Amino acid sequence: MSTTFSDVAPSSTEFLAAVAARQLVGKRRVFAGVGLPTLAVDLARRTVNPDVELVYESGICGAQPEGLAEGIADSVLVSGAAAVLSMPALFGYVLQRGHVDVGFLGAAQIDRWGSLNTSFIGDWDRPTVRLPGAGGAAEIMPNAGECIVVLRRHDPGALPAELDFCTSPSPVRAHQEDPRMVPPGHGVSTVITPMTVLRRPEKLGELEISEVHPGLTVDDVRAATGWEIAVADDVRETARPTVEEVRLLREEIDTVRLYLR
Amino acid sequence: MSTTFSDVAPSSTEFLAAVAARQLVGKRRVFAGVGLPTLAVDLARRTVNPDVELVYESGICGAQPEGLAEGIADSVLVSGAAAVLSMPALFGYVLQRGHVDVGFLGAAQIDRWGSLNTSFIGDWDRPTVRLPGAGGAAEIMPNAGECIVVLRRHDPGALPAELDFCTSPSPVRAHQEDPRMVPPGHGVSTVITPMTVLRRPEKLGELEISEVHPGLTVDDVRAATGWEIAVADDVRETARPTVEEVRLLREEIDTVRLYLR
Amino acid sequence: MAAPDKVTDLTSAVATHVRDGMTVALEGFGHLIPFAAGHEIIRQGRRDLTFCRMTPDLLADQMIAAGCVSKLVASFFASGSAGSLREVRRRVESADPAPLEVEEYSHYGMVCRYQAGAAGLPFFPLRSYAGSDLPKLNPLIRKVSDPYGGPDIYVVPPLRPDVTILHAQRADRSGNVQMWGIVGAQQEAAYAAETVIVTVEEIVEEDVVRSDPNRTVLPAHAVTAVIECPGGAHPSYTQGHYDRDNAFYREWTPISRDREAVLDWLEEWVHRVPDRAAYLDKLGAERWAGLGVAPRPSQPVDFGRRVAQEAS
Amino acid sequence: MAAPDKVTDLTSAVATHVRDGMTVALEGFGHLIPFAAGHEIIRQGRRDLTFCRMTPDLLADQMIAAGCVSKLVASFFASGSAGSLREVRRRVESADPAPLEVEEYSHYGMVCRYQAGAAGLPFFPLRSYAGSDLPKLNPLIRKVSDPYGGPDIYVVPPLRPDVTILHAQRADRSGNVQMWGIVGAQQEAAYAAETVIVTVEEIVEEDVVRSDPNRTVLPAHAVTAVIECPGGAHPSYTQGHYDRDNAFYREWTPISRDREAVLDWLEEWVHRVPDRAAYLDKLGAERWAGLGVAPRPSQPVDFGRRVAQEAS
Repeated sequence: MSTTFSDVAPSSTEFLAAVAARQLVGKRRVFAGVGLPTLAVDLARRTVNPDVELVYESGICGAQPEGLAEGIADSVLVSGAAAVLSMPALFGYVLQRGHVDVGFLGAAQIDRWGSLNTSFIGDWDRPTVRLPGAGGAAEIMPNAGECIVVLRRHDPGALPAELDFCTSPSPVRAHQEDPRMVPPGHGVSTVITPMTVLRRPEKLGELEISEVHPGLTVDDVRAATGWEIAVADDVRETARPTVEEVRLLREEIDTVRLYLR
Repeated sequence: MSTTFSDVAPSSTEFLAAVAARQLVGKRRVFAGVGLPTLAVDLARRTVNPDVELVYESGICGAQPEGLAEGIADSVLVSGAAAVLSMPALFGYVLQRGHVDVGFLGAAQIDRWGSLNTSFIGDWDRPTVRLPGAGGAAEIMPNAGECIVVLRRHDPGALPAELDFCTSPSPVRAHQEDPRMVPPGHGVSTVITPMTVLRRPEKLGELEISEVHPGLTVDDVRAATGWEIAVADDVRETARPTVEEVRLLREEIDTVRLYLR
Repeated sequence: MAAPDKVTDLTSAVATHVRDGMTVALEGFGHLIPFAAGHEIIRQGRRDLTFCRMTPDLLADQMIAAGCVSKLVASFFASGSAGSLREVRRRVESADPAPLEVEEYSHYGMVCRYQAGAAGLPFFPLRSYAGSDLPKLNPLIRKVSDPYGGPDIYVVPPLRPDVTILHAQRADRSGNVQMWGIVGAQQEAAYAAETVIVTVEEIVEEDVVRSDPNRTVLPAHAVTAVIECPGGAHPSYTQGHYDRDNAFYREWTPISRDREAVLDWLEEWVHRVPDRAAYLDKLGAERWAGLGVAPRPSQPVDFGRRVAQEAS
Repeated sequence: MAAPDKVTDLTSAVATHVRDGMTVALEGFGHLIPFAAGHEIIRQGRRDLTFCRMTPDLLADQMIAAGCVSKLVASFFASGSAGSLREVRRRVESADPAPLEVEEYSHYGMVCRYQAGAAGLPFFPLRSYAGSDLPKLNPLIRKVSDPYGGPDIYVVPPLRPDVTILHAQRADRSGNVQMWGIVGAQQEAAYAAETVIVTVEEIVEEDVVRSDPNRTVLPAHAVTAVIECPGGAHPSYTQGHYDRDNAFYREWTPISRDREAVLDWLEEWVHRVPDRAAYLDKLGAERWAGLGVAPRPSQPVDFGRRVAQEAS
């Protein structure tokens, strides 16, 4: 069939999910939270990677949900799963032992090294915003093979020169604390925002602009980023989702529009 | 009914098991190996302590065996048990957390402080006898509320002035290594041999002769012990097993004479 | 062998074992959240609790709003579809109506704290936190050196609640507790505690439990009190019994935004309700029926029974 | 989603994954001891293995006598009713016919080594060994200081076998392994290893496994190869399938006393027997029938199936 592209907005969940799904080519095991990552993994299974396996921090491995999961602890993920492990086993034996290839993370702030803030905006003692905190992200970042971050905003507040707080550190920050404590994982490899796809090729390197979404320029992205962001040698335009990808998301994956608004 | 006493020899399994069973008055949870301790606990349940619970290092709690168990991992202990835990949970959460009141241990050698050798007779590098080693005894000794040791021999070889090797240390030895590392458990409280019942009232004290089996004297016990053993103020003659206790052991508990030879 | 009967009612269990100023853990990772027990604590007006819960969600918002909690020990301060916890945020962001002390870890950090507590260890190591600001925020997250020559590693201290409260599918009268579906870190949270209270959907005969000893997550020796409390996890769920009340979670978001609305809700759904049975009545048969699940039984496994063998 | 098929035969699995000089763990605490796999290692003449097993018993005696093992990592050197292991003793006590290196721990020490290996930790702490001679005997048992001001605590290093081999009741073709009865430290021993081989009584359909996900001890991602090998644990047992062959254990004691008798036994029961099926034939239907157990099924539990809910 000839591929026809959809015109959904680059800021739409459909667009972000489709771009995220394409990052999963060749990956075996993904550690994902609820929401967009779930859509991306489900879409990847139906398109680029039928064998990709999802592991949830609730302990569920090899889920075969009969319905769309609302949350990582949804009973539909348990019924018919291949395994439900205790959290000591999931975090210790599966994640920390290195069985997870890709971790999907969100964040309120990300810096040039791919360190994440999910804890506080403003002062730690009396924050202007108390964010949800570390959750499992502080474990996923060092122990997953690589992490993909999806941001709903792209502005200097979300991509600042300095984080208000570092919840889940890049290997760069681990290296600064102690070169011998650099974790096994690469840290953030890819950041998907409403404007661009950033990549971090070097484990101890910086993020760089790799793809720019249709209708935007490298300068637009630069202007919206809180630091002098690097630019890859060969910046491409981000491939739009196909009509089929959008159809799958809307008509087969999230039929009740739980995450697609 | 009027209690009549049996004339089984003090060296017999029946005698030792009956004496051991009486030590379990008021104890809740016993960590026991196979053989004589199993007989003792089973007898205690039918006489002095119907509620005593047995925990096996194989992970079994609340066993209700339909037959006599041959080994701590016997399938009859599993079928109908209240719980089967993993060994990390059994050793970590049950034993090390302090849920075991009494541990039953055997040994090739015991010293005046109640330290045990189950590893080597002779030189460590080229032993004259390679014994079974630590097993779970090195965990039971520090973590059980107290330990009861049953010895099949009583001579200066089994009760020497110096152990050839200390596998499972008394709190006294832990205290010698570091006073702050003294474990929560009392260590050995009672030693039952073919000649005597020794007790160790003080956590950091020595064993002393508390009961002497019928037909023997304190001097007999002293002569058979490898150090100048202390004597309690009020040494009693060990009460013989009752005819009923012996009947229970032979006709209800070990009907196939697995441990009673 | 007659094991002691540990069955009691929730009012007595909370009155007997949960006292002001205690450290209390209510666990359940999105599943088997002990809401009924939490509401009983609110009803009995406990104060100054150090509340331990990996994922403080609606239950934390409610207990904090009710004034039971002076300190929170946790690793994620939000509630999936219900969004952020406004009561928690009001207190942390603007001490409104009062400040709330927070001791913060990551999920695995909390799991490791429970593991250390359960195993009687002075600390538990984990490969997180290198380069993170969390150890600066929480000085209880420390480092030890590796005696085998590797790099330093972070450790967390044991968490030893005075009381841990859990919900499960079933238990026998002596307190052998069985749960399935997501079991989280409940075994560790229970063994870490001095006292363990478990509400269950049903008290079953001993042979039900003993037909499947591997299903027992907490043996009787680890359990202090057992309460039959059907629906005790609502609005969260109990695998195989009833589903999560997702609508309820969504309804909480607007309530949580307004402290008065939260207090009104507590008055209506907790203080004016004597127990969980009354709460379910008030919820209504129709709504409850809407949370029902169709049967999906596990296939039995065989534990076998000894056939007399020659002891040759 | 089509998971890869990991079913193979024991000969290929051992030939592919077990090589001379490797560190190999065969675990199973009195239950589910992978005898068939051990015999296949003997048949293929592996040498210089570091053999890890908490309780080296008949299987260790046999593999050591066969010359497969140069080093033993263990915590208890005897076999319940079979008494002491004479082959092990000959080598340790008089280097007859060759010395055997032994690295010795306590049971929990071995469990903690597997836990550290499984969790990718540099060490694991335990409250044993204070005052013991074991740390003098084994310098890998070390101490760390408590950063919270408590006393020092002993630690053991991770055990990371090249290959861990287990036996279980059942698995599906993709390698989700389920076991019940005594599970020992098998989950840890498997996650600690690079490669995991599991022999099972039966390969079952995926939906059998998925009807009870809490029963899965090893998810497919932790398993390299699965082999259907009925009777693979004899003379030890498989809960619900067949009982321990106690007579066989007793018969071993006199054999073990005489090295020639051991070698003759290996020739007859291992080298001249192509596989486990042939071994069971040789054992005879009558003896095998004598190990049978009567059914004692677990009572099923309900995992529930979602009934469509309004996503209001």
